[in-house]
Amino acid sequence: MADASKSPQADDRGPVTTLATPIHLDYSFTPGIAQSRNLRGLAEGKFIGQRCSVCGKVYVPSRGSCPTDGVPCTEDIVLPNTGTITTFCVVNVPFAGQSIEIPYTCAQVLLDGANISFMGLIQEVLADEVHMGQRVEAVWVEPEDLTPSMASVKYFRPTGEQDAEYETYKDYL
Amino acid sequence: MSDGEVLHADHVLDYPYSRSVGPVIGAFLTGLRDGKILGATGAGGSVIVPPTEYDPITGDDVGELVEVGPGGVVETWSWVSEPLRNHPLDHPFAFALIRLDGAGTSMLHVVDAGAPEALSTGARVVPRWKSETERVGHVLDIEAFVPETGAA
Amino acid sequence: MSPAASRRPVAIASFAQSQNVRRDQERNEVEGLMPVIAEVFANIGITKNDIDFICSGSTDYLIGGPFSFVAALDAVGVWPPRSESHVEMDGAFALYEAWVRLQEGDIDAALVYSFGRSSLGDLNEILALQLDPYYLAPLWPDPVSVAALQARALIDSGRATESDLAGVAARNRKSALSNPKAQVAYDRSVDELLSEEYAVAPLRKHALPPITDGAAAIVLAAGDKAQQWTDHPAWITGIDHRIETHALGARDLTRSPSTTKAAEMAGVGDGPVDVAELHAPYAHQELILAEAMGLGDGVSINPSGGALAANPLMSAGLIRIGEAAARISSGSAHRAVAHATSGPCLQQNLVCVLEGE
Amino acid sequence: MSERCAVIGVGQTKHKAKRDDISIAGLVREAAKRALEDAQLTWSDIDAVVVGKAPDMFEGAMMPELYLAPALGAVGKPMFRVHTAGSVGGSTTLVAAHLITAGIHKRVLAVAYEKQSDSDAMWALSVPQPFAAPLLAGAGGYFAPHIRAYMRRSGAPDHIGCMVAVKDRLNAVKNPYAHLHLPDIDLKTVQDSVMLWDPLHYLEACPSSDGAAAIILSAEDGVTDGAFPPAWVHGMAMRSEPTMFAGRDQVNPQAGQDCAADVFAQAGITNPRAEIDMAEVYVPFSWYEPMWLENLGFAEQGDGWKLTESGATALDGDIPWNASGGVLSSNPIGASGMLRFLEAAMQVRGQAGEHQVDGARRALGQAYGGGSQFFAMWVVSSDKP
Repeated sequence: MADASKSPQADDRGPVTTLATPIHLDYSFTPGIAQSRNLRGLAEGKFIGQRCSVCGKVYVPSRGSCPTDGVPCTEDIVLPNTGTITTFCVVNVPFAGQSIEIPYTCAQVLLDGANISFMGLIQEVLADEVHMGQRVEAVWVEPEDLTPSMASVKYFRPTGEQDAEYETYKDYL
Repeated sequence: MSDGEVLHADHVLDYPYSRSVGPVIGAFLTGLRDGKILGATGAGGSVIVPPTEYDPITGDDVGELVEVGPGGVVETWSWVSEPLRNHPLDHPFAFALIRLDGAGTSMLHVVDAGAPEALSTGARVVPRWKSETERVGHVLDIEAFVPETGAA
Repeated sequence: MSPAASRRPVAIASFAQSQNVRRDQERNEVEGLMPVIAEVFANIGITKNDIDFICSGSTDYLIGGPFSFVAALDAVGVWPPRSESHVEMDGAFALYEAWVRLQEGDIDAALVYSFGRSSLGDLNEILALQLDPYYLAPLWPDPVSVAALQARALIDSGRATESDLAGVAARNRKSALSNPKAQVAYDRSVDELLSEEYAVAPLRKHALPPITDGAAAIVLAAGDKAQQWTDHPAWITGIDHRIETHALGARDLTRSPSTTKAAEMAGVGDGPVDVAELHAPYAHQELILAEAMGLGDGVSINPSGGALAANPLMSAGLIRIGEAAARISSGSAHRAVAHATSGPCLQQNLVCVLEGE
Repeated sequence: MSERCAVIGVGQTKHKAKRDDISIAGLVREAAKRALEDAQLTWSDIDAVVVGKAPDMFEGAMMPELYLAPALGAVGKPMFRVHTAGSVGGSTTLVAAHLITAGIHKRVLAVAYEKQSDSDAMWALSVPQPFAAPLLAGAGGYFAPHIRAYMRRSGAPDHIGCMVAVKDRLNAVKNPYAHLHLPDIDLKTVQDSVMLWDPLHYLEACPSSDGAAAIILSAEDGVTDGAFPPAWVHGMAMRSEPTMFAGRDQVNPQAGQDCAADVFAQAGITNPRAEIDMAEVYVPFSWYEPMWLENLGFAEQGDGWKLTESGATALDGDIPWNASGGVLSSNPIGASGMLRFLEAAMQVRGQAGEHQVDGARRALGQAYGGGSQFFAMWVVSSDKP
């Protein structure tokens, strides 16, 4: 065994303090049966929701089950392009993966006939004019650009309709 | 996008993790960069290689670092005839637990022995270092261990 | 005296598992779990409303995304809110947490489930990430190569031969012929198996587990509730788990002292064992485990075919408990041992003793 | 049937954006060894170890409790790993405590940690998956709309969130382990800081920290004569609800209300504001203080912000919240929940030093996670139950 006097002397690069361990893993991914139906709808420029056979609520998308009843949502429902902003925030922070120039508005949009809201980008309106209860509609990308992804929805924009009453969406906050 | 009802896609999980290593692992990696192998004195004076901040059995803090090896004995090994894409060597090799001279524990590394017939439990091996300029403070600063008779 | 003697009686009241398959192409985690959970309730005619506590086991690295257990909870429908927990471990450990929770007497029933599709990524790379991130993972040791280190050490010790490994594989796969959920089942001779090429020497292909997609669920019930829900409860008379050091080079890989300790704490030796379901993904590990628990020749080991017949990661341990319980419930065994493992070379081990009335 | 359970030792690291001086094992050992020292115990006095952390992708180490077993003196013992999203530090503590109350073990070490600087928290929390909606808003963007919903519902004025941010950061100055030390912060500094996710300013959001926490739990016959008296556990509860479902109230989640009702019932508390001396509550964004004041029953619906505004939750108020500086001042995600439980215990043990609440005898620790869907809570007291 070597003696302690042979302990390492830091060379001119200094002692090692970090270790790079890149990790790259490849997976195959499937969103599953129910969500695939929703995604295929997006590729055709329409919102497909799914109704729970127990509680009757409409999910868009269904992730495979009704989350409160634990059963598959088997009945597909085509939902309209229009909905209501339930709540929103203005994004002013840059972060990895961001594709839009800041600042911009993100809102929870409750499509007419759906029982769950989802997050959408709001455009064609000044950020400080976006408000809760505002009526909006989806603007889709050009037909040749449609894909099975929410990226097919370019953004939502105000319809100019009268605001929805707070009572009609307060249970979706 | 597939033709069937259910969609499939490739998914990649990729990140360039950068780990701070602390004093003990740092000293070991610095040692490798300098071409030497260090162990830590654990409970009862046994030398732990590679060294951790703690004794691998009792969890107690380790004592001073001492140099071990560079040669050692293969305690057990597995023969990889078809290396996978991330494996350290691109031709058939062995993963082996190697007890370095002076160490109380054995260390996992690879042995570049050519063929399984050239390796056996109890065989003596020595490190084949990367060149000094290629060494960065990484377990693969030792490119592989090789049978002692085959060492230059 | 068994340390388990003073425990509240808790039984496995129901068990369900998915078909074990090489690849479940269609369903996501929720869709794979829903029928299993529906079945585990239907077996005994209960609903989610009869459940007081829920615990699941899974790992994010199988799907390659964080929080996979969050979405999976949608398969249960936890509304109104429930007392619920999750372990990043095999479902057998989730069962342990639920068993502990049932000891206090304030609640009577728990749902335990686990899930994961091993087919989505490359297990050879994923499982390398279970190893020391500074010294081991950067070498990307695949799980087969790591297990082969242990196999050679066992063979070198003179306590097993390559033929013994083939014998384990032949018996498990033959038993699997009578397990309708099994993925790999066949009737082949030891000689035939020994003619296979090495996968990673000294392990041949037959000594390796298959890659399996699957899910499993168990309902635990305490005391009267177990009696009320099933005529054939499988009572947990002892359960314990222990871990060893992670440093492979500081262990005797041919022994499993953590299994021995867990078995002792669970009271394995307190009576005759009819059946043992051992979570031994690699053939040689069954030999190490049986020796560590002191299981004699009279014990029927892995009548289900074990992890060599189907190895859905994160569920394979829980399934051992379910399979052992099924033997008790069917009356084919009076006293059974189930085992689950985690980590490289049997680093962590859980032992559960089950008895009939 | 339940055994009594006490906290007999606590330890935490200095929390920092980047603990670049230490390995993962070194980080957890720093906290665990401090807890052992506090309890005047050694590794061999511990019967089992429970580890909690948030997603393994933060550090790129799968099921790292396997690697950490020897670092935490767990060889030959039961070792357990919990993961319940952001509430994990709290649920880890509860899983460990149940090993005591169920009579399984005498002394259990619970450890939680995150070493986020090995990767990037934003990335690890939202690894992009195929077919997923484009990443629109980032972490705060998930919560900011719910904050706006709270403001609409309660009529709270805009400055309440900024008040919480100032209060918690000034408390943190008194806590040597806190990540952020901002002694000069005031309302104006917060209001002038960048509006990240309107209505949320930069200084109203939590930092990203490296850190670890450790708690030693003991049965009555394992209580040691440490420097501080034990903190006795009087109640513990967990509740979960689905992430998204029709009609879900994300401002005042049912799971949080149910969890609080359960834990207070166990502790015999009917009026938490009057009967609890202080609370450590998971507030990663300032507005979650008034929201949780209502959710936990410290204020009537719509009145939480009035408590904050009145100064009741300040260190010298009648119900101090987050005397340690809270998640707004230190956020090693996997450990953040345990820190709430740990700080509550420190207060009733009288060991909180400069941020000690005078005469604290009964305290609440709360953690939540996911999309406000997982809750874990405990009530600890200097009195034996």
